[in-house]
Amino acid sequence: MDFALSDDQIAMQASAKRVLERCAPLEAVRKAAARDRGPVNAAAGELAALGVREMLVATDLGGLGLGLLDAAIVQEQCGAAAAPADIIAPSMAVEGLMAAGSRDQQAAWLARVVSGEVRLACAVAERAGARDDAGVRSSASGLSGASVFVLGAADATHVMVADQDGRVHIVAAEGPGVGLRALPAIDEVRVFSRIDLDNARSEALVGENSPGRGVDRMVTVGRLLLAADTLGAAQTMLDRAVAYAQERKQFGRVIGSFQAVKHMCAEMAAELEPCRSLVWHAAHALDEGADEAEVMACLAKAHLAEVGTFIARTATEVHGGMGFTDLLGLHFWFKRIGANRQLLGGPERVRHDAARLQGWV
Amino acid sequence: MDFALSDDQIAMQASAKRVLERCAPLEAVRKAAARDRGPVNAAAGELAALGVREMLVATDLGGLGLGLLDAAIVQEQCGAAAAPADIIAPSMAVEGLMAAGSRDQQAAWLARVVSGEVRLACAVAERAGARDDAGVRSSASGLSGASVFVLGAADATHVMVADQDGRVHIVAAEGPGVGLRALPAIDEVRVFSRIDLDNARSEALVGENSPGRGVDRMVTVGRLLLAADTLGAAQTMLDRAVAYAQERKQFGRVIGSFQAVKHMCAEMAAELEPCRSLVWHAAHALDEGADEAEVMACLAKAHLAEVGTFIARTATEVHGGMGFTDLLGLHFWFKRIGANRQLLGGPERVRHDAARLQGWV
Amino acid sequence: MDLRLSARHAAFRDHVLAVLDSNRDKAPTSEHRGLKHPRRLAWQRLLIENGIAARTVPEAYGGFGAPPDILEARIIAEAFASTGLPRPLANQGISMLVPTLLELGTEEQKQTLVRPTLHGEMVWCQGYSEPGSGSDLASLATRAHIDGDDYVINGQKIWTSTAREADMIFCLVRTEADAPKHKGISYLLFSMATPGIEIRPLVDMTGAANFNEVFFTDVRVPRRQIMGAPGEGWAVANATLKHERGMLGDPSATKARFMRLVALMRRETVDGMALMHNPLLRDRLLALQARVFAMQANGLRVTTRQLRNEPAGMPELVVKLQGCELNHEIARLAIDALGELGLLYGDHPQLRDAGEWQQMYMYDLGLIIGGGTAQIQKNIISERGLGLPREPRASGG
Amino acid sequence: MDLRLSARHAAFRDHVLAVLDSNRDKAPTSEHRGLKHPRRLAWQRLLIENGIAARTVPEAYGGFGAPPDILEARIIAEAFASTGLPRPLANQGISMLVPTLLELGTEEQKQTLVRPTLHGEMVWCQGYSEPGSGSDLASLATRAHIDGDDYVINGQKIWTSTAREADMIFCLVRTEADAPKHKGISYLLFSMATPGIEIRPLVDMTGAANFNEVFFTDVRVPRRQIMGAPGEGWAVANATLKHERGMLGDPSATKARFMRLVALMRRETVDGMALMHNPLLRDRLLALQARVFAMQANGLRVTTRQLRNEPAGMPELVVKLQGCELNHEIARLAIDALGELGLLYGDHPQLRDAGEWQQMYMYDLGLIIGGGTAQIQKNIISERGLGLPREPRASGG
Repeated sequence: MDFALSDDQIAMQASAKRVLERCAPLEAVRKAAARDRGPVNAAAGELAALGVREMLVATDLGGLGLGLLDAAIVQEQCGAAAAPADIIAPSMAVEGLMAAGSRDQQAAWLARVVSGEVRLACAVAERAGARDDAGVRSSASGLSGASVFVLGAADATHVMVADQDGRVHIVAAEGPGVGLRALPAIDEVRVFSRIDLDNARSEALVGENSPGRGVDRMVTVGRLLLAADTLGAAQTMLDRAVAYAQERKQFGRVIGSFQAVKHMCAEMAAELEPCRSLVWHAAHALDEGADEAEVMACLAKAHLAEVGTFIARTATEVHGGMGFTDLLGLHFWFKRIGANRQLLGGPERVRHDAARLQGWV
Repeated sequence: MDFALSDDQIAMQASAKRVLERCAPLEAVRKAAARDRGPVNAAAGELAALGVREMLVATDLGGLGLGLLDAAIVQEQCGAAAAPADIIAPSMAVEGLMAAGSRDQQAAWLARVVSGEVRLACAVAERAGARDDAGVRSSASGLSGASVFVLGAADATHVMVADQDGRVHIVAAEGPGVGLRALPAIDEVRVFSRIDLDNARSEALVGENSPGRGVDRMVTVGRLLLAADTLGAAQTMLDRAVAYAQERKQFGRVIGSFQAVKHMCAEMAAELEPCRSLVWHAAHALDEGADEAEVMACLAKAHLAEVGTFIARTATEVHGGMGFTDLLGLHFWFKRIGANRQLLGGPERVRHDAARLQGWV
Repeated sequence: MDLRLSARHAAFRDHVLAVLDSNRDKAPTSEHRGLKHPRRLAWQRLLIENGIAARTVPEAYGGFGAPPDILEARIIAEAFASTGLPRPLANQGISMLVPTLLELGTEEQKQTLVRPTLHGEMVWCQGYSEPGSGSDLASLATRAHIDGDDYVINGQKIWTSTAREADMIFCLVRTEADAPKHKGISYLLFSMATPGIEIRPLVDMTGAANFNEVFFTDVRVPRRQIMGAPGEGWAVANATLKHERGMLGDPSATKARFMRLVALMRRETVDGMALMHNPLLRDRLLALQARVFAMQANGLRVTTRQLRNEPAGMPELVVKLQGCELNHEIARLAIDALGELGLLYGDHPQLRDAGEWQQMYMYDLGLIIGGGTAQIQKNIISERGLGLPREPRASGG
Repeated sequence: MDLRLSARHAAFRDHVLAVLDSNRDKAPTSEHRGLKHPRRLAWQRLLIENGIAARTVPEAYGGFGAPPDILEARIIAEAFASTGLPRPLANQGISMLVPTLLELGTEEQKQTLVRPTLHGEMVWCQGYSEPGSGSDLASLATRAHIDGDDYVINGQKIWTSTAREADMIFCLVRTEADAPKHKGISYLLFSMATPGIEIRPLVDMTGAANFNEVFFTDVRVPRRQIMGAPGEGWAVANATLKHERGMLGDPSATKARFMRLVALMRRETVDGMALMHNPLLRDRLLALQARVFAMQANGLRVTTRQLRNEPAGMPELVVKLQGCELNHEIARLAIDALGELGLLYGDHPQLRDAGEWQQMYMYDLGLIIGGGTAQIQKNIISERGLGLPREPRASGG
């Protein structure tokens, strides 16, 4: 029995942290928010050098054969840095291909993913609730419709799109009948997009699993990694609040000596610490195919959304007015946590899915 | 524009407070909890002397023609004292008769209510959700079924029972086919009962309003007065917490000088103070027949349940271990607030009713 | 208890509504940008002339000259809420400085400053907070020494809204370095065009610069441009802050915001179902509605006590804490109801309500936390409202 | 990460389960009342003999004598959770005093006290808290002066559970009146039959007397019945309190409680609909399930760190605060789910789950607030876990 990261995982965690500190310090985050692609490309390159592209791909397909716990560790560091980079969409895509693709499709696409020739975005948001009649229909003439809040589309060559029946298709990002546009978003560091399809040609994944299995796996993996991202972001906000409280003086004392401030910090730590174990456990359970794995991933997403919201506000509050300004950049983490809360389903929706998985609906 | 109690209402409030301090001090509350009927009868007698029996009855029927705001003021004092007495069921009964009775029925029953000859209990809990197939059916041979958590049955001569269609009937408490038994309850100071009916003879209220109007009025009035009761009980708990914090020393200081304790007290006060205005406003709106009156009564009930729960816990917490013991008797208020929360519908149920009234369901 | 208006007040309400209705076409809109757009100034003038703005300021100083009447003020506020027309100017100069000037200013100050301020021709900003003094305002460090007939000011202010648009500033400076913290502060009034003033916009989390930093380097201000006596500025500042409290936590604004949320939840759908039919979101909505009702009723209670010249006590003490939090909670539910669409910010066809929910969610947080406000409010409630002891060692705030 | 057991530990688990299964008929039930019912003592003896209780206490002192192994301890706890059989005795004597005795007691004390305590023949109560010293334990006022070979004790203790059933007490007394608060305290062990001890049951909000007050009037205790040196009792007490922390917040007990709540909500109906189909209650249930999973995983992390002899750090510091609160929240949802039926208390056909939810809802509150525990826990987390400064002027706890 050993509930801890392996030495390899600790090394991976440290590498990711070091790399992101180097290529995504606060100034780089600011630049990315101002739509400078420089830091974005730098961070993507550095992460690729760590092996994130091949991480989840099975060894017999040219990958590293690592698991979602490894991915979660890296993603947590992205959140901690509020980095203009993440591995959410690529991880969803690989897992989606493994769940829904035929053997041939897996071999063909994953080889190109590993080489970097193909970069996959994911258009599955409607699986967690469709707004404004969004949704994609598949017909003999191709895919039509729209999907909003596509993840990972900024530099994607292809998009994995779920249709209304849950079948997953791959379309070329710049193919005919495909319109992919970035959305103006409150979290300016990452890119969210909308895809409009008009009889777009696509390749449907035709593996043996029932349709729906692929998109559900993608959503589950996405939720897990969003939870990991929030975990990292919330930890940074807590750490910064504690550091600020130890330094800022009011009424002749550091504010961290006031009981009200101390207890705010203690409440944040008490809420956040078990979340780390929860995310790890959910990731490990998915890797092992454990019974409660999907339930745990949903609950990790929902719980981190709640704890993250609490910490985003409380850590800002500890910073007083400074937390509200752009000067300290604290708002990048605040907004990231807020965005993670809503992506792939708000907490109520995700809890509902967890209830459904247990037959409680 | 004058949002304040009238001089008469202030006098009534003071009288109720004085009377209850005299006849329902903590020792009397303890005795009542031990099923001593002495303090119960004393409190009932004192309240009757204040005119609570005739308070809500129209002047042309021999009453005082006062309103629910007056009733709420008195009920708030009952809650403040955790008194073994209340005017919830009698007030529901009078309002139910006015809403659902024919003129003749109103005249006949209310005269006997005013004289004290008739004391009415209310069996309407199933209107806010029935457990264990409780419910009463009306047929040619009489009323049959059961109703749980009957209010005001301890010394009642008759019970107003709502059947499953919402029609209100009056049965004699000791008539044939009527079984009325007190329930063992966590709030031992007041009496809650179960009524079992087996072809019991009854008089149906046959006023002009549609069936359902009477029971709905009864539930609304009951909810308002439960909110008023919680208001009073929560205010007492807050007052006692503040007094304790000013007196109890730890680490060489009164605990009320610790910021954590000060802020707990401030949060209680900040939550509770607007509740007083809410209860007054809801009562006044019901008296005036204002558009939003029923909605407001529901929301007062639900909101006081939430604020009351928060204060019951927080005030106990300020008292430390002492709050947990029987020594200070604080638990009588704690349990009263807890009971009020559930009676005639928990907060979620009551908010759902408020949504329905606004066409939002 | 009687929530109806007297005949006199009902007549006043009708008057206000009639004036507003008949001048609807003169109201400025979002097209008329700039604090001093002629149309805005004309609207303010029209409101003053009809006794709907600056109502209780004496005519001699540019106001309407009516006796104070809390209920009239309330009727005016509700008339704007119900018609949706633009409210009278209510900047810091009008709401905070003018009442203080009328109370403590010299006759010359009143003669020269009040009228243009009321009419929107003279815009003020407030120089109170400093980077080192948030909750602990009295620890301010901007200094002014006397040189001939002038004060010479050096230091820095922060959280100065409208600094870039302002003509004038009312400003706290330390004039007596050796005096105890609350003594030795003076209250100066001077032009923002004075040499030596530098303004740096302070971008906040909303992406806009709602505030500024203001730097003073050897800024010379004539000694007579002081309000109150030298060294007595703390008392003057407290007089203005008393007027600030009234500006936050208006329950009719909260009610209006709540109704916009109701509209949003009836309109917006997920998977074709209106959000109002999502039981979880609806339950949260109703829980907030209870709070909205409670704060409205609490407001009626505060007004009644003011009408009766009674101390407002606890009902007033809780308004800011509870009102700001409630506003924020309403925005928070809207953000959750919008879901992913709540992440949009900026020009997009799917952006709802012009992004106001996102804006309010962040801006209100600034109001709650600015200078530790929620913490300070809890201290005030526990000390003034409940009589608990002051924090040992704490001073000021 | 590997959540499987090693072959050795899997074998141990099988052994434990086999012992329990084959002795199922010997387990005491609720019919066997009284702490010293022969059946209870026999069960405890059986568990010790098979290495399932007192496992790491040396054989010389009445234990099983195995080397310490965190995982074995965990396997044992889970075996009892899964079989539902009565756990080994875990009173304050066994869980807190025995480890302290083994660490700090004299050989004579170990020889005479450990074995009967482990076997349930000698029951202890704890004399720490006093009416005047709740969170501030070190301010205790019960005094003992030396008279010949004896200490003579006068004073009062409170929150003493099992005082009425106890044979012995471990008790903090002030033996040096003039020493600083944390000095001058001594740790005495003596019989509850000593003349001059009076016990008053302390009824609490649950209606039962789960605790007692204990009064000492000229209670004479031989001077050798001390643990540690005179005046060094504070350090001894801290050693025992360290062992107490492990007793609260067991995640497998929380999980079991949660599963009972799930069963309740699937079974119970309102208007014929199962509570599990009420979206509002179900959402609250799922939110709690996330916390249950989180605390379980956190527990695995704590155990792993213990196995590796690493400092447990923050994961351990948060267990008591979060665990107690979570238990209480589970009971609170159950109470809301029960609705009016949750008001029943005592013998009635409609009472659910023998009233355990009502009981737990109140009792857990006592655990959370007893002696300001939640506040103290937050102080500990902020100071030891986050390195924030101690409260100025505060001392002790």
